[in-house]
Amino acid sequence: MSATNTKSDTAQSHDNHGHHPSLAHHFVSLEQQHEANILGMWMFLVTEVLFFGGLFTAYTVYRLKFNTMFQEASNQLDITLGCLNTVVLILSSLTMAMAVRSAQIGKTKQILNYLGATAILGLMFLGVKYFEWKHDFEIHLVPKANFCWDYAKERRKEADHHEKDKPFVSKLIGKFVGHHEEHAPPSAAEIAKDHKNPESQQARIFFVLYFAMTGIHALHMIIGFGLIAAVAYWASRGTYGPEYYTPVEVLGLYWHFVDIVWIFLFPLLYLLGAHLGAGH
Amino acid sequence: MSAHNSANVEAHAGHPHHEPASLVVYFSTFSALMILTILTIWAGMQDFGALNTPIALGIASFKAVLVVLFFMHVLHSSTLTKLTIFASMYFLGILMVFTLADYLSRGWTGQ
Amino acid sequence: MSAINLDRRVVGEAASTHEATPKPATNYLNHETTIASWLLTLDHKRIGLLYLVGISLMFVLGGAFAGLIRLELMTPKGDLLTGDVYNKSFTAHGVVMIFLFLIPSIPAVLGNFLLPIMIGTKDVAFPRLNLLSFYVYAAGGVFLALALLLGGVDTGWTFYTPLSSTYANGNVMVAALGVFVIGFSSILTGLNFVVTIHRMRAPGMTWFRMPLFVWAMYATSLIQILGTPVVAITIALVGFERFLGVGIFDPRLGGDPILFQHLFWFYSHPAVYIMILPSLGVASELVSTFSRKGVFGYHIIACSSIAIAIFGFVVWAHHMFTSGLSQYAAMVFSVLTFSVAIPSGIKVFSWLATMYKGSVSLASPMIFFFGFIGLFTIGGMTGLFLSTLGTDIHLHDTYFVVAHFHYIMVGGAIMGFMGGIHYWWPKITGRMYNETLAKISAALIFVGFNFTFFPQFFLGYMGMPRRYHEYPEELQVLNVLSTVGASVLAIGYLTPGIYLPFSFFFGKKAPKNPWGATTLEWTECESPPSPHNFDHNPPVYDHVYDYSTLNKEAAVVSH
Amino acid sequence: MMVNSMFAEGFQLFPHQASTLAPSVDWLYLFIVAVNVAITVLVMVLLVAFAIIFRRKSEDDLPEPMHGNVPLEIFWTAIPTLICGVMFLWGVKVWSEIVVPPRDATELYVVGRQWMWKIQHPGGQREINAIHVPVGSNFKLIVTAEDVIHCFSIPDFRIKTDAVPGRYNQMWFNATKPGKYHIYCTEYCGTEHSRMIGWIHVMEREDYAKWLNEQAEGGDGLQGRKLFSKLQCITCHSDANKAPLLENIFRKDREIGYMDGKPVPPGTKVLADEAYLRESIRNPNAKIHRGFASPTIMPAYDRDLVTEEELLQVITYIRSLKQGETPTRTEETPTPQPITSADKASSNATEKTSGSAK
Ligand code: HEA
Ligand code: HEA
Ligand code: HEC
Ligand code: CUA
Ligand SMILES: [Cu+2]
Repeated sequence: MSATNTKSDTAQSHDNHGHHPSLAHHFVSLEQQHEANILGMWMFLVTEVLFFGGLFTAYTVYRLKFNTMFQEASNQLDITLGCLNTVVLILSSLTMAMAVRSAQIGKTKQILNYLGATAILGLMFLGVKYFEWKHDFEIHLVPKANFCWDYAKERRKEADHHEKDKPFVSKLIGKFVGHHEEHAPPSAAEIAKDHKNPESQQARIFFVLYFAMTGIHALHMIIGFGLIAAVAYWASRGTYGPEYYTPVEVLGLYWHFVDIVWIFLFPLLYLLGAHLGAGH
Repeated sequence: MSAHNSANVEAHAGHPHHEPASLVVYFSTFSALMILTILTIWAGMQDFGALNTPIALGIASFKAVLVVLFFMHVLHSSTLTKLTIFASMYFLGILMVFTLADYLSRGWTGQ
Repeated sequence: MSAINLDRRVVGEAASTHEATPKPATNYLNHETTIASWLLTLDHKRIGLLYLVGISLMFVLGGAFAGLIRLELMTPKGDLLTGDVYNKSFTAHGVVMIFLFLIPSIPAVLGNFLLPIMIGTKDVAFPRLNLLSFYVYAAGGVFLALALLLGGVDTGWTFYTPLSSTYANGNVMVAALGVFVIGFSSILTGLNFVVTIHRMRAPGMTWFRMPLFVWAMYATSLIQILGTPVVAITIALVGFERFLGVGIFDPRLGGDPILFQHLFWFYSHPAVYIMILPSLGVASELVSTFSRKGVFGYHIIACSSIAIAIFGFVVWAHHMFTSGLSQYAAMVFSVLTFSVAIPSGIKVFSWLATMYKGSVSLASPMIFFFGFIGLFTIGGMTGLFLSTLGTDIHLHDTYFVVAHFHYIMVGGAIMGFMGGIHYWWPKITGRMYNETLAKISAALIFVGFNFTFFPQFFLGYMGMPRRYHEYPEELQVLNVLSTVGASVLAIGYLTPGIYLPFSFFFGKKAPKNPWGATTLEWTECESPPSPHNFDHNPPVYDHVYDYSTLNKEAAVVSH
Repeated sequence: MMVNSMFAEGFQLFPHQASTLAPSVDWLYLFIVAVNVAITVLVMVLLVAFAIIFRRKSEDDLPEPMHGNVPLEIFWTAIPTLICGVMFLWGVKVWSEIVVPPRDATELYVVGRQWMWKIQHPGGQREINAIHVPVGSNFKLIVTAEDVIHCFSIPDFRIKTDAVPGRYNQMWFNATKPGKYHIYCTEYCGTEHSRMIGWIHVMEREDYAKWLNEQAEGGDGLQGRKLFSKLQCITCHSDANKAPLLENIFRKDREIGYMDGKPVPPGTKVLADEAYLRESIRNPNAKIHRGFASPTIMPAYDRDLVTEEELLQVITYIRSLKQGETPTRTEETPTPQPITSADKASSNATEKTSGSAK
């Protein structure tokens, strides 16, 4: 509604002023193109909100039904790592915002630097997630693969006990490099028995939702890397400047959205049971 | 129609997206987000009973609003963008509220 | 940006005063003719045609399954198909007709073709996304075809859990993937349209100067954007559950099957308005053109489309009245369901008022419009039995529901689509079809349709359940009637399948504005349009449907 | 109603009116039919009339534009709104008749499974795909399912409710005419969905009494009582120190101490209805009777230990358990061993695959 009309006076003659190389033929002006692209991204984010919204609704319903078990299940997650990831991701949002800003003021070199920083932070995030998931697998919290609630609870108690007096830093390092004491994995019979336990079933629903939500979130980040690479490529060829930086801004919107999803996932998944145990 | 253009001017006067936001804005937003993160973790560790979740979600929403307003520049965006965000929240709300309307009112009848 | 860009053609004369003189004009059909120029085209008009081919194939496929269903139901015993094959047939019928045919039908074909032209722009906002959306649709179609070839799916189009997630024996995963993928095609189309309407309107094209078809497409697109993601994630969860054997929806493992229904209908009820709103939009265009009179209550009709789209999101649990829904929620959803009927009624009455004191032509698109109004009214009004709590308990999941939705979807939506195709055919192809055959076909469809589905209201009230391949003998008479009707209906649909393609090659050349319509595609574009629609900014008048501005000589053909 | 007698036996266009609810539903239905016919006819007549009267007379016709007419528009918004309001309210009225069973209704349990209906009478008579009831008494059906969602429907009574695994839905009827009427499963439930049908036999009172007698043996109380021993409930529930006695608890408020593992304030009560009993057995930890520990020592009886049907029998038994009737532990009652469902896990797996292989 806006772009078309403000430009209407010049529209008739736009052919005369030579096209900006980035202006597609069906747009009247860069302005219109910019507005369209930004709106397009926002519309896409609307669909994303509802896409995650389905998951959040499922989460809410089960949370209401199985409140206690959800808290206990949540207490199995590692708040330190969750927090670390929150910080990393917010930082990456900052660098992304800076990348957009660099484009707006036409500093190509800086765009590349900030995009690079964003990508590295994003990779760090996924790296931490990798260690978390690996740990979940080791203590038998992955539905289908090996879920065994009793076993996981035991391991958790043990770990709390062992690590009680260690300083924070060595605890943190231990999360990545510390190797696990060997435990006899639960037998098939134990797992089968565990699956009959209503509590285990409820905790498992939590973990299904946990993996679905964080998994889909991670998938969004991976897609984000692809987009960053593409934008970085164009940036390196000097495509962007104060005149035209739409793709950088669109990418920024996407990345910030992914950040926002995590801002909600963190308390809903990690902090839900934090008050129960002084673990981790 | 005589008034045909006035309806369309809509929040477009100052080409806002051409002016990059100042660094101060970005860094204060970032600091606020960090502080809120610490706050939410601290709050998570306490047991406020029924208030646990509202507090956690309240802080998260506040953080999200900061990101939306400053990192995503919505503070200076068109009304349409704001409307779009509002719409997404509104329909997400419908999904949740009407679904829960069923779940929460199920036990009401005695028999 | 594209190959199209290269052969921009300079036209000196203003098209609005220019007659359709015979000159070897380049148009979007003939300016490039290689296969690649079709398969990789970024032109919204060509993409619309790609969709037309796609959905026509799907209609025949879905229709073939309908044939199987009706043949089986000729006799009370399951003598033609086994229960399993029957179940797979109606599932395939429902899934193909809904996801592969009706949802993309008008938006992706007519919407794609007309929306940019109607608002006076050269293309949709994201042409590449538009092409992508077509291929995503095709990919979804391939998955569903695969699911059929591997032995079919037996969940019903509603995929209710825990049947679909645990017990069904078909290829649910593949089909779910297909539905998931098609969802994204629908989202991309909707997104493209919303941005196009917001950002690409020609100078002077204010919101209330847009044709009503564009309004309808806007409302439709909103639903596509807001609803489809929810069904996508829901179907994905069913996939997870089936694949992992975890209890998201299976009560045995602690899950809740009713939650699935909530999430599914949150999309699938609004989705029925994705199917009907475009037809309502077409109807507004038809009634105006063929009454040569502006649509009565233009603003209200425009807003009622949006109202239907929004109200449509708060009624979904009317599909769940017998599921053990909370009784309070049931009352809320019932009363909200009625709220959709009001704007629908306003449209019907406004169309009638448009004809009043108009100059009503009986050209074939208008005949389809008459059929549309009749069947849509019956279909919509029978929805009222279902939204009334006291009667829905008895009618739920009986043939009454089957009759209700076929009246709206086949009688309403497809009649509207047929009307639209006949109306814009000259613009799309540059050829005229055979009027008489078209009228015969409309009549056959109308009669066959009523024979097929009217008896089903009685069957439903008698209690005949849906999705039964065997039924008590006393219900046979009505079922035979229905099958006979379906054969007539099939002939009715086959007829245009012959004369339309025929006219494409051999039909008489169409003038620029054969019906004397006022929207831009008729007044400013040749038939068929040039690759870039306009070579100048099209003039926009105060009232879209202002027939006094129409160059009278342009109205060459009328009936 | 007269409509019924208009048609000979065999070919029908209207279902029998065989319950007290049927006339209410039919009147509402006929009202909506009348409204719909009136409006549809109006629309059609105007359509045809306008098409003829205002048909294009010459190619130069240019009708006067007409942009709206406020009173008219208000009229056709207000009238349908009014009509809808009436339909809604009347609908709610009829519906509340359907969903609120009278207090004195006899309760029947209905369990759906792929692909049959299993019915239990309070006296213990059990039927498959058939129900026998006397004419003129109130019956309440408590409906659930073992596997997927089914839907129990008797069109001639105008009643229907889904059978959802994991929940109890209910409905009621009072049959008014002797005869036999269709029972259908109306929720699509897999391959044999259309064969998940049966008959409800409405009998004169004397015939019904005779039928009851013939069927009497093997009553539910008995079955439930046997299960009570077999499942070792009795080992704990005969000793008030170990577990609450289950005498006279049905439909009483039970004070609970824990809910979902969390202590609840004193005085918190829940109604011990079927759903509560069911939950207490399937997932005992959900609500703990005040004075007992959480987590409870009572094992969770899942589907492999107690089928839905057996569960209903046990519940019937508990309902009938009067003061002082708890059987004492006898020697036949084995000392409880830790109940493991682990060894049943394999049987569960096979059941599942066989369920889907059918
Ligand atoms: C295009 C598709 C479409 C459309 C537009 C509609 C429109 C409506 N539908 Fe329908 N419906 C379906 C497709 C559609 N439906 C399908 C596919 C199912 C079954 C799904 C399944 O289970 O497989 C279904 C099922 C269905 C149910 C669930 C039945 C059950 O399973 O128990 C209900 C219940 O309320 C319902 C109601 C309505 C209503 C009130 C409208 C309204 O929008 C209708 C509004 C229109 C009018 C009312 C007519 C015009 C108005 C006038 C002429 C004015 C006069 C009016 C008044 C006096 C009010 N529909
Ligand atoms: C747009 C949607 C759409 C369309 C167009 C149709 C069209 C038709 N439908 Fe369908 N139908 C559904 C959507 C649709 N249906 C849905 C969603 C269901 C529910 C599924 C479920 O329960 O999961 C359903 C269910 C359904 C049933 C109920 C099955 C059951 O519950 O057991 C029946 C039964 O009569 C039926 C019949 C028909 C008929 C006769 C047509 C006719 O109008 C079709 C006419 C068209 C043709 C026949 C094609 C053209 C002709 C040819 C290509 C020649 C070849 C033809 C033959 C071999 C006969 N449909
Ligand atoms: C190992 C001991 C044990 C066994 C075996 C046992 N229960 Fe229990 N049951 C308990 C205890 C302890 C409680 C009280 C805690 C609670 O409310 O869950 C209880 C509570 C109940 C309650 C809730 C009663 C109330 O006061 O609200 C019901 C109903 C019940 N049991 C039924 C059964 C049935 C039926 C069986 C056999 C199929 C059974 N129990 C087997 C120990 C047992
Ligand atoms: Cu059981 Cu259908
Ligand atoms: Cu609906």
